[in-house]
Amino acid sequence: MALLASLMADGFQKEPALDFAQFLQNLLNGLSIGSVYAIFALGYTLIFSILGIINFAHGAIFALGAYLTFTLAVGEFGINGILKNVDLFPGVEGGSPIGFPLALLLGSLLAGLLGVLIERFAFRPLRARGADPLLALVSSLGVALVLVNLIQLLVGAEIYSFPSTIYGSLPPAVRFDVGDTPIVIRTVQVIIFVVSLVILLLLGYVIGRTKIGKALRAVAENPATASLLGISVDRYILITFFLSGFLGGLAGTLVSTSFGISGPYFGVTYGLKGLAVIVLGGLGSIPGAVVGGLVIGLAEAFVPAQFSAYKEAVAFAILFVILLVRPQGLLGRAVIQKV
Amino acid sequence: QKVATPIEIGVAVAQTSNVALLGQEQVIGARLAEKFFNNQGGINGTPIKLVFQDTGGDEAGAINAFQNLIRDGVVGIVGPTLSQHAFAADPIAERAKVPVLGPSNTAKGIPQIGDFIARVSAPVAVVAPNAVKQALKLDPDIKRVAVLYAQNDAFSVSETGTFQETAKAQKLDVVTVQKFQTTDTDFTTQVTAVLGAKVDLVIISGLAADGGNLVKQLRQLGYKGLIIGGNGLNTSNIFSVCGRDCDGILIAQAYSPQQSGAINQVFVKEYRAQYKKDPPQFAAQAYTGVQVFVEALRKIDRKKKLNTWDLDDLRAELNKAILVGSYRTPLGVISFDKEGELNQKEFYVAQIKMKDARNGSFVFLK
Amino acid sequence: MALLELDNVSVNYGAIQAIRSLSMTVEEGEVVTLIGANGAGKTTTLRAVSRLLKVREGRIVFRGQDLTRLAPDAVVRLGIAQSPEGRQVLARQSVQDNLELGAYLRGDRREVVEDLRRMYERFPRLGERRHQLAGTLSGGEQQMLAIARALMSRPKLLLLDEPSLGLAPIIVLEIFTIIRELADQGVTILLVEQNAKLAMNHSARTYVLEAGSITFSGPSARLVNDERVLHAYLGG
Amino acid sequence: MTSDASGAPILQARGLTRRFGGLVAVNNVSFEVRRGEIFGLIGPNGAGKTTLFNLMTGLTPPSGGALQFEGRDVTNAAPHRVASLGLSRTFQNIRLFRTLSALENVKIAQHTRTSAGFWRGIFGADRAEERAVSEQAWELLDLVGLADRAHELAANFSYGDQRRLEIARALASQPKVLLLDEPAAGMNSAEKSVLTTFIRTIRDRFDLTVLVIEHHVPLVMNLCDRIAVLNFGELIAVGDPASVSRDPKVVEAYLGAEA
Amino acid sequence: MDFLQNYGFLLATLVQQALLGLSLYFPLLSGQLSLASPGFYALGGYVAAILLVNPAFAGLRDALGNWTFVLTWLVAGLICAVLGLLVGIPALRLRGIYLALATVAFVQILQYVALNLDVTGGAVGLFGIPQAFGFQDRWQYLLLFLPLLAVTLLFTRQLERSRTGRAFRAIRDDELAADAMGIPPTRYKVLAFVIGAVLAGIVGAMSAPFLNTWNARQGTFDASIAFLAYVLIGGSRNMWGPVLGGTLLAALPEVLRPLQDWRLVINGLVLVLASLYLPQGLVGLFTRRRAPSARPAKAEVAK
Ligand SMILES: Nc1ncnc2c1ncn2[C@@H]1O[C@H](COP(=O)(O)OP(=O)(O)OP(=O)(O)O)[C@@H](O)[C@H]1O
Ligand SMILES: Nc1ncnc2c1ncn2[C@@H]1O[C@H](COP(=O)(O)OP(=O)(O)OP(=O)(O)O)[C@@H](O)[C@H]1O
Ligand SMILES: [Mg+2]
Ligand SMILES: [Mg+2]
Repeated sequence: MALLASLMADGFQKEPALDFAQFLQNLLNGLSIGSVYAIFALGYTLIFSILGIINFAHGAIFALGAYLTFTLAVGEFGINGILKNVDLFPGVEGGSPIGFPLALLLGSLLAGLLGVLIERFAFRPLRARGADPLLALVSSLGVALVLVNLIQLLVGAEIYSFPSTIYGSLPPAVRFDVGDTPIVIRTVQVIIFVVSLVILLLLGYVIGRTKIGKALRAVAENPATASLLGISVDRYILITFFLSGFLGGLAGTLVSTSFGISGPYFGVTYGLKGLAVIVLGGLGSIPGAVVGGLVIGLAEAFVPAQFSAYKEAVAFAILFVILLVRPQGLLGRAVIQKV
Repeated sequence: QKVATPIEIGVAVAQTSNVALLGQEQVIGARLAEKFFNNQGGINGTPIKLVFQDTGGDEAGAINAFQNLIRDGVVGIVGPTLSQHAFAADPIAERAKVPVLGPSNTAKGIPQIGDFIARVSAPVAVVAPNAVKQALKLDPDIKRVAVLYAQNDAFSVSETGTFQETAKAQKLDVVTVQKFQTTDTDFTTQVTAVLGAKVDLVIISGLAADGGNLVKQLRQLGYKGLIIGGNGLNTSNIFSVCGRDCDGILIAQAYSPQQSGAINQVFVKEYRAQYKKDPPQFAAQAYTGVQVFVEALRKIDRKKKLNTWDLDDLRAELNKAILVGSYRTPLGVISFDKEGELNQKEFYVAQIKMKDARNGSFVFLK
Repeated sequence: MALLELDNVSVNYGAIQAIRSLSMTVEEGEVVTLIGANGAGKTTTLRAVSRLLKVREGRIVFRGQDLTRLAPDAVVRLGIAQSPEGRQVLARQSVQDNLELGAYLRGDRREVVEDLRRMYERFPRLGERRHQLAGTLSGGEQQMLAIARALMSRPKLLLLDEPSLGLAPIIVLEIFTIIRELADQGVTILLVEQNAKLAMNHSARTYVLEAGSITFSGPSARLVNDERVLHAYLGG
Repeated sequence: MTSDASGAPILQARGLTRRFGGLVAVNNVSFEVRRGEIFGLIGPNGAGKTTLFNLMTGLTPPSGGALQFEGRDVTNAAPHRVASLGLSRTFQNIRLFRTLSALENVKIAQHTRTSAGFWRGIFGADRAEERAVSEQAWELLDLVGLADRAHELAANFSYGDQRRLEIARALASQPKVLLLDEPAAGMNSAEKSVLTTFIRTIRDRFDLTVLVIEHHVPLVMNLCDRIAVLNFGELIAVGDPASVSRDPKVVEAYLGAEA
Repeated sequence: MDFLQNYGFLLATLVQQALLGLSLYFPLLSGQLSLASPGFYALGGYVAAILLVNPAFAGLRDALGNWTFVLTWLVAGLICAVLGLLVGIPALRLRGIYLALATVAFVQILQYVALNLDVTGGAVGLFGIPQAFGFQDRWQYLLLFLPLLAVTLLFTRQLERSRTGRAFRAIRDDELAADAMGIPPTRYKVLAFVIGAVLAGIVGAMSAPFLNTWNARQGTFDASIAFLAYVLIGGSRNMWGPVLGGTLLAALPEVLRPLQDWRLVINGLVLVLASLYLPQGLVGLFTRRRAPSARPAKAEVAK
């Protein structure tokens, strides 16, 4: 990275300090945007890697995690949903008796549990029947529709935001100077970046280095054969859904501490971008999800201002081009077929 | 077909989909109007009844909602929420000769869809310039301006056009124009560009969630100058998005809770009593839509009792009556021109003042 | 009591009955051969024991425990391994990963490593290719892998579905050597084999399956000389 | 038994080579197959037999060397092109159209021998051709003894029956050269001897040249006119069954104790 | 007549959605999970809308009268065919979800282009689109959509019966084996893709006047997924599947209107239940397994 940066700086000899600062700022922006995409995509890719299907409900779980944590941490609802007059913690001053970290943990666990329920009721019956895997896609779409509209029914379409106090006394932004130019990045972004890296490393370790990972890969490739080796397919799938839900909930909450929960469709809007991310990175590849997220984030950050109208298209243009050059995605493994 | 009692007025707005944030405020506004006018005795003794149909988020949903209302025999329709939906659904009402009042359709060309189409939402071009002038009043040294807008939102796109023209007319230098999507959450790229351009005024056209996030990120990353928010930010929903960082945003308003008319004060009081915040513009405009129907119907009823009318005749008559009248509404005194375009006298510029991280108010500026 | 007992087992594919009221037993430590023409239901029988197929009627009892309600992985846990028809190697995993997954249920890490070494000794080809993806192996190499993988679990009962399929003659002999050795160690083996003569020479008893039912059964030494069996399966 | 064209090479391989990373699966292999003969290909597991078939049918591009079919260069031709020229094969790991019926499997393979284009099909101007396709499909199923199960899905057939269906499918494209990759795998001795007769019959009836990969030595010796032996990707012997089975290199590499 | 007045739009929408479901069905016939249909639908709509409202074409419109509408269908179909070829040839090297996502990317790119061009009216879109053949009521669009559906179904039936249809099925089942059997996969996959593109484009061209307006929100990712649901819930192995699926799923939210706030929740539940309990899709409920065609008599004699 540093080398690349210095190369770029050399390229702009006239005003090296300024342009290097600009570059650095864009780089940081890209990483921060990308880590949000990545953290969303992780849970997506987990389920894809084992079942080979896209869980469209992931966006809803992502949002629901945020709502759950919010409920536990703040305990207050808006003006339009069924729950508008319900006081969750009657008599407790300042909303909730539990602090943000505990709420985050509980909220994420609940989201994980929701993942398990979804597996049990919307996916397993299809698997048991050996149905067209695409049907699972429709089923998860149905689940997403149910969840999103239930949220809207319960708490309305309003925007909720975590109070800025949840991260204690951390300043809103980190800043330092390069030459005379200040470089700034929001603290929340740094937190998200770090968390997604930690999760990546953990997952990478579990899946790449342990027996669990090996078993998961076996289940992913061929459930019948895996079961013939004594691997409990259902249990592993359940664990995967729990993990995916947990990560989704956690990610949703973290992201919403940065951007607020902008309504029940909050998570769904990430859905498509998240899909692009995991396909770009290589389906089923955990590091791929992170690399894909960062690549798209960086690409968006480096779109010149006069083309900002096409910023959104950039992600998909990259996706399209990369797929044509490297059909298995950046870190995906080509499907080998021997005849 | 005879006119049924109570008199049914249709409301077709987006109660679901990601437009619901706006739609649900319109439902609230319309409901408050229904209650208020029925307490006043409705149409000279005959109560009104609002019939709600969800347009959802797409054009087909809007057409379906309109068709359902027309079939159910409403005398007129308040709706839909978005201009794009209006372009799809209004022609249906026009052909069925059912009067429509657009509560929030601000794009160019809406009243021109037909004789039966009018709106209570002022077109963008007349609202926006006030804010720029106000900003210059607050800080005459402003020279360099950054303009940002949500390119996928029809309203924001036309609003930003007005903003940019006004800025140029005021001899300001628009140094950067940045686009985003209403679904975006991360604006660090745009903010960096703005900071790099060293501007002393930022003008944002977007909706509450994206606009609020943009403001928050501008402030957190160190922008210190004035911010003008377009009409999409004109809602207390924004408070929970940018929190304390909302403080100081200038907003051009087509509606202000501080409008002094008696009916507005009643409306604001009612709304506050129920929802513990000031009513947003979307609620006020929906309220106004219902009010205009009610008052026009009252006029007709005085000449000839409503329940003696044939429905089709009444709809035609109602359309005529709407266009000739003048109304004291929460938006102030309004009337319509021949095409159905709104004549609104009062526009406002407010500045956001935050009490704490979640509550604030729009303070009316002279 | 028999180690494995199939008691009036019927298995269906949809409406088609593939095996009907099939009864057979395998005693502890015994090698039993199952032969029959293509489509007779041999594979179906083995898949039913491993619970990859639903048993429609009857019971399959292993060491006194009814298997018919268990999940496939639970069956493996009881000590039944299968080298399936069509090899079913995990194509996207390396040879070594396939073998290690064969020992998935074993906790004795050190022994597993030792067994791995032994497998590579038996099948030098696999040793050379330990890091190659299993899907790119040649047909015969995959067959060796499938058998070795089944052995890695150190089963009490080993189900082999046509182990010699696609193997060169030398390797076929190696396989039967292994079968004999395992039998000597007390492992019970149920063997489905088209190479009937060879299989019967290595087994105590033989069942002959025809259109889903057992038509002959008895000591292999006797059946191998039986006119009717000779004619139908041993190519005269 | 062999026709008058016997002796003329129909297929010529010159220095065919295929590498997979560091592994040379097929190494500089040259041989000729004569029109009308039954040509056996044997060798230990992993010797490169299947890979050689893949090179000949265009499924794997060669790393080097050249291949000629009826004097035409087909070294880098796509599989469908090779097929339409008249080379047809079965697969070691059976590749039937599993979710389609046996009948459809056989009909599909007549693609290269029929001509109805898109529009002719849409306007129903392909009736006569369709009738012929269907008739031939039934005949071929008869030939392999699966006609009474024509409407069953291919996936539902047992292993041995799937092999038969694959042969019928390969025949349906009316090939000049038929490549069979372990056709007898999964068949018992009785079935194997039926198969031997069957291969001879179709060779005569359809004027075929046949290449067979097979591990069952008696079958190969009995069936083939000539045999090539591969070991570690290299061709170590070519010749008639008797001479090959006496070749010490072959005995050492392949036949082992059984010989 | 009243019925048509009241429910005409809905009915026409159902047929329209059935057609869009079919447009996805074609690539699926050759095993390609393409979600590009909404893109071609949007493109077709824009082509028609531009031809019908842009002042540059005023002279053409005057000269052609009602034939302008026919022209819009042809032009839309043609442009979609060309674009389908251009996108299809490189994209169809991809498989499964990768292909699906590449086509989604294509749809998204089209959408952002539409959002930024002047001829497409930017975010507001194009409006005031004249009514086809002077139609007054929405139900009259049934007069366009129904015949198109009939023709498409007839076309599909013939296609599936033919040699081309067989080649599609072979590729769907096993591309490599099909290739080895002499079927050039790329050519047939592109053909299937283009047929879908053309159909979607024509439906788009008919829909622009039908919806009165056209904007960049037509043909989004949501639409891609909706169309896919039509096919899968309806039944992906039978041309009646997308028709039934499209019709019923498009009708569902409207039928559920009386449930008010709960309607979309229930709608979602129905989707889940349908995928769980209709293994063959909706068509599975209606079609008994047809007795397979018996062996032709002649062959029997020959034996
Ligand atoms: N998935 C399936 N669906 C329907 N029928 C099936 C299925 N699998 C097998 N069959 C049928 O069940 C019967 C028994 O098949 P099975 O595979 O057990 O035979 P087999 O004895 O193993 O034959 P082979 O020697 O050819 O492997 C056959 O008639 C076969 O067609
Ligand atoms: N795609 C590939 N990648 C790496 N190695 C490969 C690949 N395909 C084949 N090989 C290797 O090339 C060698 C030759 O394989 P091939 O399938 O041709 O053998 P074969 O002679 O047909 O053996 P068998 O009799 O066991 O079928 C094998 O050792 C195999 O592992
Ligand atoms: Mg078998
Ligand atoms: Mg081979």
